[in-house]
Amino acid sequence: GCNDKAGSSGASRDYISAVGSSTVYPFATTAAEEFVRANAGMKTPKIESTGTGGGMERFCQGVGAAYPDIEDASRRMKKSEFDKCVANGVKDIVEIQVGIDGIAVAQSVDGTKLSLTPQDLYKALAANVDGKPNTAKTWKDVNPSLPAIGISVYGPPSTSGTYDAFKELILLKGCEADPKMKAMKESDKDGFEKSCTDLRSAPYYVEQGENDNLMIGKLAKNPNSVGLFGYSYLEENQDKVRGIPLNGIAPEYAAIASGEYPGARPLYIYIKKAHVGVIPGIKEYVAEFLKGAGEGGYLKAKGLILSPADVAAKANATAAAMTTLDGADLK
Amino acid sequence: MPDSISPTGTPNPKMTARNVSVYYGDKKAIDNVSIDVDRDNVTAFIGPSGCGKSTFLRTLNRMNDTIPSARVEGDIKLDGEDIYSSAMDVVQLRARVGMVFQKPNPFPKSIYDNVAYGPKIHGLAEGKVELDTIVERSLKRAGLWEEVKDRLTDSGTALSGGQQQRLCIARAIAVDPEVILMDEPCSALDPIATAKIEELIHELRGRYAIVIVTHNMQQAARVSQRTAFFHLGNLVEYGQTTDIFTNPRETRTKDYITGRYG
Amino acid sequence: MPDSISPTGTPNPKMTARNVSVYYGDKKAIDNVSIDVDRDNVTAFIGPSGCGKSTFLRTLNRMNDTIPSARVEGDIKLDGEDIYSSAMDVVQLRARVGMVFQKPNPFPKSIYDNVAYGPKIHGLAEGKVELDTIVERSLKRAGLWEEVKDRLTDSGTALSGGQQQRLCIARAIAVDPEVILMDEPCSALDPIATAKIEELIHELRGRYAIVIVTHNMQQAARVSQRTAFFHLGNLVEYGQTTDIFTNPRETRTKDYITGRYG
Amino acid sequence: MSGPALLFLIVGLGVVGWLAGRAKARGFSRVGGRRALHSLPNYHGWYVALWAVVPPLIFLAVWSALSPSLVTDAVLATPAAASLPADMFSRAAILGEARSIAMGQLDVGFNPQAAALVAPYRTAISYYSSIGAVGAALLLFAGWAYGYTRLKQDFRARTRVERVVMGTLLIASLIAILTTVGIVLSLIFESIRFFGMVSPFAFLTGTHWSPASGNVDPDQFGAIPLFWGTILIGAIIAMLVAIPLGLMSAIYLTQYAAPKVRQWMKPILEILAGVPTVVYGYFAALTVAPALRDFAVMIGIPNASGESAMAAGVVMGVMIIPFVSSMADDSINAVPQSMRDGSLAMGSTTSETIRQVILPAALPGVVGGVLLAVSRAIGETMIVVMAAGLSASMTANPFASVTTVTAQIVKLLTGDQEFDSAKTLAAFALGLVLFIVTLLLNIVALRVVKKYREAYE
Amino acid sequence: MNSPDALDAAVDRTPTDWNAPDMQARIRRRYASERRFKYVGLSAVAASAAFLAFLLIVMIGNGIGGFTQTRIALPVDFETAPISVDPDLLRSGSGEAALANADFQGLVEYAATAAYGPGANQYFSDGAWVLVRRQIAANPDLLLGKTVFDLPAASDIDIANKSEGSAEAERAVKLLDSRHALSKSLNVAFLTGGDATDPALAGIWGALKGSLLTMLVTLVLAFPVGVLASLYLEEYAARNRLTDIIEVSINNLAAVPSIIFGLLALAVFINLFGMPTSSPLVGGVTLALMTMPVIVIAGRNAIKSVPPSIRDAALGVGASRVQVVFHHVLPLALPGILTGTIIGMARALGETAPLLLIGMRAFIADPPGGITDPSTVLPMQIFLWSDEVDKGFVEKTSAAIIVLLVVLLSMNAFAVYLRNRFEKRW
Ligand SMILES: Nc1ncnc2c1ncn2[C@@H]1O[C@H](COP(=O)(O)OP(=O)(O)OP(=O)(O)O)[C@@H](O)[C@H]1O
Ligand SMILES: Nc1ncnc2c1ncn2[C@@H]1O[C@H](COP(=O)(O)OP(=O)(O)OP(=O)(O)O)[C@@H](O)[C@H]1O
Ligand SMILES: [Mg+2]
Ligand SMILES: [Mg+2]
Ligand SMILES: O=P([O-])([O-])[O-]
Repeated sequence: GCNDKAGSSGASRDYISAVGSSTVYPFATTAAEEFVRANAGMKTPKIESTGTGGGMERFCQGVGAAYPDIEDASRRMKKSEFDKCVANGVKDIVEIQVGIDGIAVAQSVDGTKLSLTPQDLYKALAANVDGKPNTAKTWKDVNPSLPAIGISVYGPPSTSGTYDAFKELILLKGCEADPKMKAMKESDKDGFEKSCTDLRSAPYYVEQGENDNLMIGKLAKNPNSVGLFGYSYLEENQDKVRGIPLNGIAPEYAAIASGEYPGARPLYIYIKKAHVGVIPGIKEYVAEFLKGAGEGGYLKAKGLILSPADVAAKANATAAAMTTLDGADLK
Repeated sequence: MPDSISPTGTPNPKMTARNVSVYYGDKKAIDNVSIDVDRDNVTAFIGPSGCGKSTFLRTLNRMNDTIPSARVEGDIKLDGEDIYSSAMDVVQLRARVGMVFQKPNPFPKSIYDNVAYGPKIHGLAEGKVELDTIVERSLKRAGLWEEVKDRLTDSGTALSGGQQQRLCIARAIAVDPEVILMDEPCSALDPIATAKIEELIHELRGRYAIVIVTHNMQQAARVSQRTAFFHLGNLVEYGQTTDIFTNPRETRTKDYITGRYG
Repeated sequence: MPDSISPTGTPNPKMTARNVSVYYGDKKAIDNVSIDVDRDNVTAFIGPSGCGKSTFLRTLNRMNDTIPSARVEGDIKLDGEDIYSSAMDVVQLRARVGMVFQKPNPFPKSIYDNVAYGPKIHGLAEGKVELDTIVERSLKRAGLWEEVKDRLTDSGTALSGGQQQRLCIARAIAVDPEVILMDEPCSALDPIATAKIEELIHELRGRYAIVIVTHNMQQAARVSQRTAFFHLGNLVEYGQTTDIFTNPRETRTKDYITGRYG
Repeated sequence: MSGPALLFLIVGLGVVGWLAGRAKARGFSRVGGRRALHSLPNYHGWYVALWAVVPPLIFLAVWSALSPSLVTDAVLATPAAASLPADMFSRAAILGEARSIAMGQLDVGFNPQAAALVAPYRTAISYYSSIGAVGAALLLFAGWAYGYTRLKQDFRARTRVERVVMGTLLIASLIAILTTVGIVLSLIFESIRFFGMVSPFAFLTGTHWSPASGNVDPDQFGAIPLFWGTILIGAIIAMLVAIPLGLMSAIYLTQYAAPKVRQWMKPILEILAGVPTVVYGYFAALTVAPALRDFAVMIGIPNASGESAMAAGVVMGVMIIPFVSSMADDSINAVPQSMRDGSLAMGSTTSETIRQVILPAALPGVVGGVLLAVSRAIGETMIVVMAAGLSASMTANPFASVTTVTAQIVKLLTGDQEFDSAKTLAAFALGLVLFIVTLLLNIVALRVVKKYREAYE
Repeated sequence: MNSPDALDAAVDRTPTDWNAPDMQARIRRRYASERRFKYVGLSAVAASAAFLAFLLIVMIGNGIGGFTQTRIALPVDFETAPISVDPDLLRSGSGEAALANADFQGLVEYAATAAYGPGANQYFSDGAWVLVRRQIAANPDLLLGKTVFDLPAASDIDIANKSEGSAEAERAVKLLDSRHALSKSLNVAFLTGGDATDPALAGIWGALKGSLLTMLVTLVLAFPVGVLASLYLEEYAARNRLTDIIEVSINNLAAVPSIIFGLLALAVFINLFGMPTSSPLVGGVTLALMTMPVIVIAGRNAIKSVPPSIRDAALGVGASRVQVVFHHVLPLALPGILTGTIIGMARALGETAPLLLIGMRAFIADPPGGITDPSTVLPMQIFLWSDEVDKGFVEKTSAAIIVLLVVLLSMNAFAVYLRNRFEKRW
């Protein structure tokens, strides 16, 4: 039977396995190290940076030693993902928000200063605007108040959570500003999403690999390009790139923490409750996560932003009680 | 026609071949050859290049088995035992019917190990002492002992060509064979080394039945007592060496030994 | 001793070699040879294998330059010009002193291109028409025209061995050389093809100075007017072919041509 | 009895069998004289040893696959197991842990419940392992006895033993076929599932590639941009670098260089082929790409990207240089010296000889080599993953970013490993295309090269 | 044959005048082109060699610093420090818990501030406090007085100390330098540690060990199978369909892109057989499948080069075919087989792509204890580090590349040595 599959092959794992967001990855790995330092005898968790979506799929594949215990996510779990989890027997999932990430829109410090709105970005990058192929070549074509610099945006690949966040937080917002599209949203939601998020290809929108460092280097060398990446990379490379204000608000720590900056998103971890108490160390690891994400923790050092106090308190409570997620809350 | 040649002339043959044909794939290389190999004499196979001497020689210890396309028909007996019967073990057959090749081919091992190899795999020696005895005796019989006794651990390939060939003969002798087949053993050697080998063949005669293939008619005349002349896969004539060279019955033989062709 | 041989006997030599020695690394392959190559006659080089015939032949058009270890000492002149002097251009020298090799070596190109190759690289033809003329004339002189005129675009390697060798001769002729060197040009050919080449040499005589290396003494006797006998890197004897074959001065020559060794 | 001890015992008894067989055979030879024995005593020994050792080992292999589930069933049947949680995963984990403690692999359990199950586990394990041990022992002695009794004076032990050796060799060779079959089946199997969702036609001819998780939209799976990127990088840019440099290096080293130079330069150039691709990828991304981008900007090329086809292609080309040059080297060397002599004797210069005689003659070999190089280049992964980018665009601008089949396979499969999503399966379909293309290239290339070799043999 | 004389009347021309000016000009042109061609060839060789040199120089330039580590002296006065651990407790054996509860992080922060001013905590590597704890565990007497700990610097300080860093870091270095607190030493942690998020603490031993274990699995599987298969194909196989299929399979496997092996491993070993992901076991099996054809091909060439006369000789004294092979052919072919094996192993050691697909692209900090533990390998570690945000990893990546190249080049050099040493011409 299925019980001896894990039992007989001795497949009970003695280390934690976490998958998911590349944004949370640096924090998760540091937490893993601290967890080992604080808990003698524990093995270091194995952490794979698979992207939120990819991680979700693996996380939801089932309960058992062969499946990950923890999913790091740079967005909230989707209803569809939750349903898939449930269908595969992963019924009890604990959701904890660990912090906030900002999607930085940035350019080289040497470039002509830009200030954009989500609408500008949408108009510059959408494959079709107003049902016609996008012909804008320079930012000025998009918005006469902007300089006549060629549009060239480096962004994350369509599979990453950063891209998802960019889509949700910026593109769709910008798209909605168009009344026609807004109308479409009401009538044909799928069509709306598709036409809003169908992006132009290179040279306008250039999909980048996972290596955001390269993107920074590229921006530094090409002052006229615009880059989209995690806030941490912006902070790490202040000497080379600067944030571009969105709606007049620059991607700075305070603005992101307060939710004022449009490109901010919460970060979560999801825990398979069935694994707690079976795989050694999950509780302690989660505790370490929250410790690191707390006041004075190293979350900040990783370029991420602390959750507001109320959210943090809720997270601590959830972790302590291992309260499970109600699928109805999800979209 | 081959039937018209008496294969015998030897009262007590060591080996007998009857109606032997050999094919390489579809090509017939030996056609219906019958011949007896005498116990106490040296038999020479002569004939122009490609006439099948080597092919026939190799049927006598089943070395042709290693060529996938080769196929042998007819009867070959060693002391009355059919060597192609399933009861005959080819490994033992080759121990009993040794072979020396055209190009000296010592193993890239020490001189001692070259000679000891055969006795070892056949389990002919009970221990080191006995093995030493066999090695020494074989090298002595091959006339090489005096030259190598102080350097038995040297590589066999470090010897001169003639010494190598004698080493190969010693190696063949070491397994105590009954027949020794030699395929142009001197053709890669200089005249002095050749003379040594011929002398050696002379000494070995009587102890082993010897068959030698040669291109060199003078050599055949010098070392053998019986000669078989092959042509285009046929055995043309077989008899006393003196008869063949002085008084051949067939014109083809005559033409060959007088140098008309070949 | 080599000095005792008169290199001359030809009033108006095309090429003259004086005290030529050739080394391969430290090994001396040609020792102090002096010889004249006659303008209107065929000169044959004979001698046992390894005596240096090819080596010496290749010094005459500096093909030895391509062997890194080879080194030539002494004087060789072509129409009085020192071919090893720095003023002599090796590329032009080889156009003037053509060469035909033992194994036919047509280029893997069409018959036409094989012959046109030399004229093209040397710029001997002004245009297609002139090139056609040269190709046709060369093939005619080499006695190959009739056989190949309908298939000039076929590959040169598709011809028979004898035809290939004649193609190589045509190729050499096409650059309008003054001397043609042939290194055992018939040794890879059957008797019929050989006869054709010999006939061809006969016809080319007088138009080109020809030097031919051969193993076959009958051939030397048939095609050449002068013969040089080499032995162990030395020029043993040089003179009229008839004299060498009927009345050799040196015993070594005599032994060789009567087949005592070689 | 523990596994290692059992193995030790089996091997030990095998050795005893070997000694016994040999001794028995020696006895024959004393009776019948030396030649009486068909095979050396050693072979008799091996015969017995094989009979003694092989059957129990096979039995144990099978038994060790079967017995754990028997053990678990036995444990579950004990009263101690009644208190196990119903949830399968915890059950399994607790059982597994109890098992590990029982087998001495673990000192203390993480799950307290495991402790109660240790004793039942011990009992069950020892019960079933005794069955295994007894079974193995029976087989061992039976085989031993069978082998031993068969030894006779004229018994052909060597033939038997050698048959086993030959069987082993054959099995080893069959692994190559198994691997190939494994590759082909796994690719085809998953690809069929993919083509159930996306039509092969849309996949092979579509020009839009942006697979996303979730619902399947066949329009997202047009692989043409990937094929184009692969060709641009592997078959065009890399070859533009590798063919001239490789060919000219081979020509220089074989035709001009002094032997000493050749002797040193050849291995040095071969180092280029030995550098791991991840190093090339890093070098391309870190050093070459930015430099090329600067250059492109300097000469005014639009859309120059830091992850350019050019960077990946150039570095890949460099990696392939030794490959092309050694293939060219082989082909040039296979052109007979007489051909070269013939040309030189006509009064042509070395370069004329090379260009007009040697290269045309060597061409089939060189072409074959280039085809092999192309197949290497289009299958190369790390360089493109790190330096070529992921934008599936059909640009002909070498300074823009393109993506390749291999880069997309990696992209699609790292992370999302759930096996029924079209995204994952698409990777296998891409793999299948890649496999078929490289296979065809190789077959054609090898055939060309072989034909060419035969021409000069 | 036509009479040449008749021919001449029609078409003969004047003999070529080789000294005519246009001929001489032509010759000069031809020689010029000859020189050009030669220089093109030379430049091709030079360009290839230059690229290699450039690559090596860049890697060494970037990476050599990775083998050293900037350390900062941190004086701690335990009399005043905000930490209370009883040294007697430590000696008593129940120290573990005492240490675990003590706030060493706070201690380091306090001491750093005390010594170098506020914010000086940032100068030290994130894991520095762990080292303090370890030292105290080893020698509880340290708690009794003043001690100076020599702790690894944070990576930006490290960079600033070795070359050019950020303005802030340069200021810090100046300050520390003026206090003679900086030192540089061999980075032992790099050579003995596993992966870490802090470049100052990250090491390659975990990856190297993973590589060694993976190679072990590869060797154990690929070598015997490869050798046996090559023996079978070269010495025994009759020419038939089966042999043909085996041959074709092997030749094709040697040319299949490595990523395909990753797909196979994912589909078969992981999904079908449920072997543990990220483990040297799966990695080794996958690479073994790739290496085996290389060994078979090298093995067959080596076996082929053993002259047939040796086989004849052995057969002639009555050796069986198995004896011929195992007594004569195999020993003579072994150096060639080994050479091929080393080259194949070197290739496997540098391989990354197939391992990406079997979960080796992960943060794995503990060096693997066995072949089923999660593990990464050297090239994968390079790939992972090349992707890291922290600039300190640039140096580490190149340093890891140096380590990998050193291992690979020595393997290749050994193979070349073997080949030259045992190359036999019979
Ligand atoms: N392995 C083989 N496969 C096919 N044909 C073969 C093989 N060995 C020999 N032959 C052919 O069989 C015929 C007899 O060859 P064999 O070697 O027996 O001649 P031979 O008399 O020994 O010649 P030589 O004096 O040159 O050694 C020849 O036509 C030869 O081409
Ligand atoms: N490239 C070379 N390097 C070293 N030694 C050589 C070379 N070519 C020839 N020799 C040696 O120079 C000597 C003369 O050789 P050469 O080829 O001129 O003889 P040959 O008279 O043409 O012989 P054959 O009739 O066999 O063609 C021989 O001893 C030969 O071994
Ligand atoms: Mg023969
Ligand atoms: Mg010659
Ligand atoms: O890796 P992501 O955070 O972009 O999902």
